[in-house]
Amino acid sequence: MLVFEIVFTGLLMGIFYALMALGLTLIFGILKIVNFAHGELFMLGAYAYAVLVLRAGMAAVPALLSAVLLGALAGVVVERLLLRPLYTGQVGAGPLRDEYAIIVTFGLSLFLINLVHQLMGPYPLKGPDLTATSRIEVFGMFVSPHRLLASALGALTLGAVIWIIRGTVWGKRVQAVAQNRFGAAIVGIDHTRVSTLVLAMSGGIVALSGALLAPLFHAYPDVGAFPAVKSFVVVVLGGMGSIAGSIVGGLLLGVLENFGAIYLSYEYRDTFGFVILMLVLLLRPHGLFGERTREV
Amino acid sequence: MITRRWLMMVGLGLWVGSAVTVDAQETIKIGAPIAMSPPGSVAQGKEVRDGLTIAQEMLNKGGGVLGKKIEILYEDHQGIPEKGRAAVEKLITRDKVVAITGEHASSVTLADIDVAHRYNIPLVNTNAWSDAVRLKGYPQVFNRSNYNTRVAEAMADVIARMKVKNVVAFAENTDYGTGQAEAMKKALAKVAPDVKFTSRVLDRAAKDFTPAVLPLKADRPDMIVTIMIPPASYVLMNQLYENGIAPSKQTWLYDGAGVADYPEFWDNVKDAGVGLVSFGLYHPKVALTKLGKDVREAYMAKEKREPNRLIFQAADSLFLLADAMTRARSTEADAVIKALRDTRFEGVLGVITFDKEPGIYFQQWKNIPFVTYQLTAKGQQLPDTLLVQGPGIELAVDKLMRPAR
Amino acid sequence: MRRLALSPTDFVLSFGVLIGLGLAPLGVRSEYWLGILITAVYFAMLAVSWNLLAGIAGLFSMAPAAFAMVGAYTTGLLHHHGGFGPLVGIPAAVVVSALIGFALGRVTLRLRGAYLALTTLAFAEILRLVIANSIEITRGDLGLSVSGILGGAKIPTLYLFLGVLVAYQLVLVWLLRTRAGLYFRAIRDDELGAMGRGVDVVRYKTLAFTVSSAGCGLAGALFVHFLQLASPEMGLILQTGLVISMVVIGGMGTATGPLVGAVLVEVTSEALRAVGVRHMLVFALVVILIGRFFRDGLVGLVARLARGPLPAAAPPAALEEGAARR
Amino acid sequence: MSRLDLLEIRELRKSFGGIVAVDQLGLVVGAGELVGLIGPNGSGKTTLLNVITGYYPPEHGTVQLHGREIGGRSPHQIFRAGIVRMFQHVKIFRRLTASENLEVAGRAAGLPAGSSRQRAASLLDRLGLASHTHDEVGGLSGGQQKLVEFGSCFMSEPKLVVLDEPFAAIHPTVKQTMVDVIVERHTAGQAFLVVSHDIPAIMRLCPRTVCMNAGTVIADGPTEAVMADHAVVEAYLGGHVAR
Repeated sequence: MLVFEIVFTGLLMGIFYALMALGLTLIFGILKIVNFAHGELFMLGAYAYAVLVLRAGMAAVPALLSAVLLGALAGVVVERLLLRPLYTGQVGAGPLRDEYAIIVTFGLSLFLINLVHQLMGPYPLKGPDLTATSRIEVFGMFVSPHRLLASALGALTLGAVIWIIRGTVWGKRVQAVAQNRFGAAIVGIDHTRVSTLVLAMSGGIVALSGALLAPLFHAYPDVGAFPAVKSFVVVVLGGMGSIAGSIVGGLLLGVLENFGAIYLSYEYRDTFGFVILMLVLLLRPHGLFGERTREV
Repeated sequence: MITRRWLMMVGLGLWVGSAVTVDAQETIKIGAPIAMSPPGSVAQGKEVRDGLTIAQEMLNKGGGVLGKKIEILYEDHQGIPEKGRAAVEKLITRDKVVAITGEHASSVTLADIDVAHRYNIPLVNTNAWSDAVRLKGYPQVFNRSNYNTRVAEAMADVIARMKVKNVVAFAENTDYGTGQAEAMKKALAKVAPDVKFTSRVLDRAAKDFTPAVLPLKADRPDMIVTIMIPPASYVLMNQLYENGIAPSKQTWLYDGAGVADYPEFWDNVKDAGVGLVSFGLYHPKVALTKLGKDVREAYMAKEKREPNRLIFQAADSLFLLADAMTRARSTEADAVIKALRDTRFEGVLGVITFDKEPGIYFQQWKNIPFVTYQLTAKGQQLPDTLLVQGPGIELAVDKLMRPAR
Repeated sequence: MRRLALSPTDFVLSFGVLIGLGLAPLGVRSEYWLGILITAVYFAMLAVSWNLLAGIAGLFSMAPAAFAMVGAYTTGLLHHHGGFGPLVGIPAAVVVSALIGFALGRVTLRLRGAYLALTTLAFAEILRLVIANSIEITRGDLGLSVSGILGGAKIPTLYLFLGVLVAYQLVLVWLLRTRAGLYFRAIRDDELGAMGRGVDVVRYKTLAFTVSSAGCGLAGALFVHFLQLASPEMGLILQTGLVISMVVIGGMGTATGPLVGAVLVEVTSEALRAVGVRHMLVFALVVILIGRFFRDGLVGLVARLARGPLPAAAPPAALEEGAARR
Repeated sequence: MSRLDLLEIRELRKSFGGIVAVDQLGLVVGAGELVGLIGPNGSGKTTLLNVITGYYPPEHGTVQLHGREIGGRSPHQIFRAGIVRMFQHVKIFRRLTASENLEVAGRAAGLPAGSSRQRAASLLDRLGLASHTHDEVGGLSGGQQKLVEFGSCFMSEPKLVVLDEPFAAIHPTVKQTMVDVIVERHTAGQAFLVVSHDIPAIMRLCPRTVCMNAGTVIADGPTEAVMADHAVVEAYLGGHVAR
């Protein structure tokens, strides 16, 4: 019974880990960089939803959609202003490129946190639940209907994104670029448009996660730190750039954390993820699902 | 090229443009290190600030103190000891404040008073409950604040009278939280040794306490005590409710942090708050002094709502300093400290004096009044809550109502 | 064109900055601003250490603040549980953080770029969370109070800090002028290539990690005796962000940049606070602009302006094209 | 003169997951020899070089230098043992000056700072890069960068220089400079192993050629003979058909 609930609640959270990691892994797939400002797009989503509903009196669903749009827009802007040099060769190759990517995305993360802090103040804004009642009973146990609904929406989005990647022309292009940039370029795939699309998707889904979790984690300037770190863990766990990996990794982490917190140590629960991350990086640097690439 | 040169201008301009500072005229400067941003309790910070402002306006309207207007300088410590230490250092060395007040977070206060002690600046503690603050025995520090032992004993008394057997306490990872959990353990051992009391420390920065509350589903306690400050306490209460643990038919929810009267309480907890039993330091049904009435009036006029205990504590803190300075006819540290020591001042809730015996009562308002009440309906405001104990009101646990399920 | 980074001019300039700091107390009387300067020197030590690792050896670590925290807690715990003073605590802090740095350097050998950044970030967070949650030993978030030094007198403290920084900088300059300096930069630019040219990459990466961590530990231990309070806050990623900003703004990979960056950022943040602007907001923006356009930071920028016509400058060709294309 | 063996490879095998890149490979390079190594794409040439220079450990078989086993040693140890390599895709230190690029190899080979600086200067001069001695190589043209890497091969008096596609996509004059230096060094007794698709260049340069296909040596001998070899032609045609 208890075990079932642990797994269940673990999965509810895991879906979001998967969603956020997916956004990160898509970017890594085509640009081979880690977006250290990922969590801040989550933060923007959370604020967009909370502010639009609480301050502008907008209904929940349009507010969610606007959050997604904002996230997507932010993603596009980031791509235009900061990430484009990565594939127009303006920042050189190898180490120079890595360094550039880390500096600008990490700088962006610091910037967004402090910008929002300056504009909105530090006050945690609790996004309103999607549901009026704050708990319901399913198979003899109480759960927050908002959590259920949010996770359901998360799962749907997860499916939608996978469909886009696997099923549509644009998805095929994304995969092509991810597998072989030059090959893709030769067959006439426009890297710029693919990157823009991916950044938009990534921003959109992470912002949606932020919006859906706003009632649980609230919206405040550095709320993004926690989901960012979790998605780092998941992405590394699942293998950078691997979609299947990020989903399995996400669900896995959600459940593992729950078990760890309850049976190992509640106090140290947040370290489990990091320990896993370090172990995976050290023992299998390319993750559980990632494939290694030839270096020389 | 143009762009780059332009960007350089901006880049360098940023520094030039920012070397501005302002200067004020002759006032009595008092420093208030409070939390204006997370992880500190911003809610508390704001209440304290409002309370200080009310008192400041009242004092200045009456011609100020020693003929000078009172100026309060606020510094944000984010509820972080390190930042608090820096803030007080700054207030004393840069702004040359003559006194410090407004403290509302024990961990930070413990760092703050070290600095006040080092520079010998009087400090009136507004709301830092940890006994450790008193145990340091600094002559500069005076406590208008409530203290953990007081709460612990009061709550232990209630728990004993409610005849619950199995109590689980969730305490935040601060001096306040861990300290009160300890004190409660001691107090219970005295008045109700047969009660099984277990406490668990929670990280106030955490947002999802589900893993901490899930195990309670396996064996349900008779009562859950929360020793946490918002926003963490709100999150915990919600998740206790969502998971059907408390408040419930089997399990009481008893708040030891006195958060039920915060203005944003209901926006954050909704159904989870119905049935909550709360320790408090003020209830509108409790008689106010003349000063108290004035403060209440001023606050109501401004905020259009009942003041809560933090407003009163903060106001008192400033009045105490003003009173001491007036009696000392100076703002010079030693004189003010001496004056504070023999304080006999009618504050908002009664006459305040500071105990001299070393230990947890050192320079503490020992008999600070407290109340116990229950929230019986969603969105219920303080005046309508069910008061079961207070100054002159004998504790009546049988009045408390149990949630339906 | 001649490069400024780590050229003799660069080294001389760096000591010029230190001398400038040494003269500051002549102008600055306010206790408060002296405190700011002391803090600036603390950050300068971290910046210099991180620059050795990331700017020169190309190992983009996210753990400098964490190592400062390790140093702070080493001396803090020795004082709290053993009653030892700074004279025991600070050297111990250097040793402990050096050892941990050595270990981290060893285990992360195979990692580069984003992977290394993520691992060190994870490592830093583990350290912080463990310290913050081991309440019985470390008092967690509450922090440990630590004995003061020099009776809390500001000017002597400032000179003590400066003395340590100067000594540290001398050691680094010496190190960088040996072949180690050459190898570090070779590893930064192309690790596999460096191996192929006979560089014992394992050895020099570990060396960079160890020295840098020891430096951070030293800084943290010194600073905590000034603060008289050790708290997990010292290890926050945001603190690391501040250090990174300082180095990037000053000029990554140069000897002068980190010092200039640290002082400029720390002093300016106070000025900005006075006009009610969040300092990190401005710095983050500057970091992005510099990362995007100038790359070699203010020092490089000034050097370039001094050198006159821009097109002649900008070391890496790719960068120059990039900027010119706009 | 006695033809003592410098590099001797026996029964070498290296595979990635399921794919066998090099198998049952045997190869001997004598001191002072100038050997060409050809073979269609994917025939395992670069993998072989990666094993020789220590980037991959051999799975099976031996790699000996002067009779001392070097298989599985790390690249820097193998460099010090006397094998230096020029990579297919230029590997240089972009933010180091041309001189510093060469000095890295010099210092690693144990030269003191002064003499390695002099040596670098004279090499750069020989390669026509004197004017760029103190420029960061990241700013140099592709050809110049290739020359810098090429030059850094001769900082340490190596026993064997391994060149992977040195002539790919470079200006004829740059190529000529390299060819000249190779010839000079060879006549001075320096051994080379040159991997190239540039068959004419190999024919002009190398007295002896080895041809690989499907991970093993299919022909080894005087260059003309190898070029005429039926199997070799087959391999190349086959190779082309395959893609």
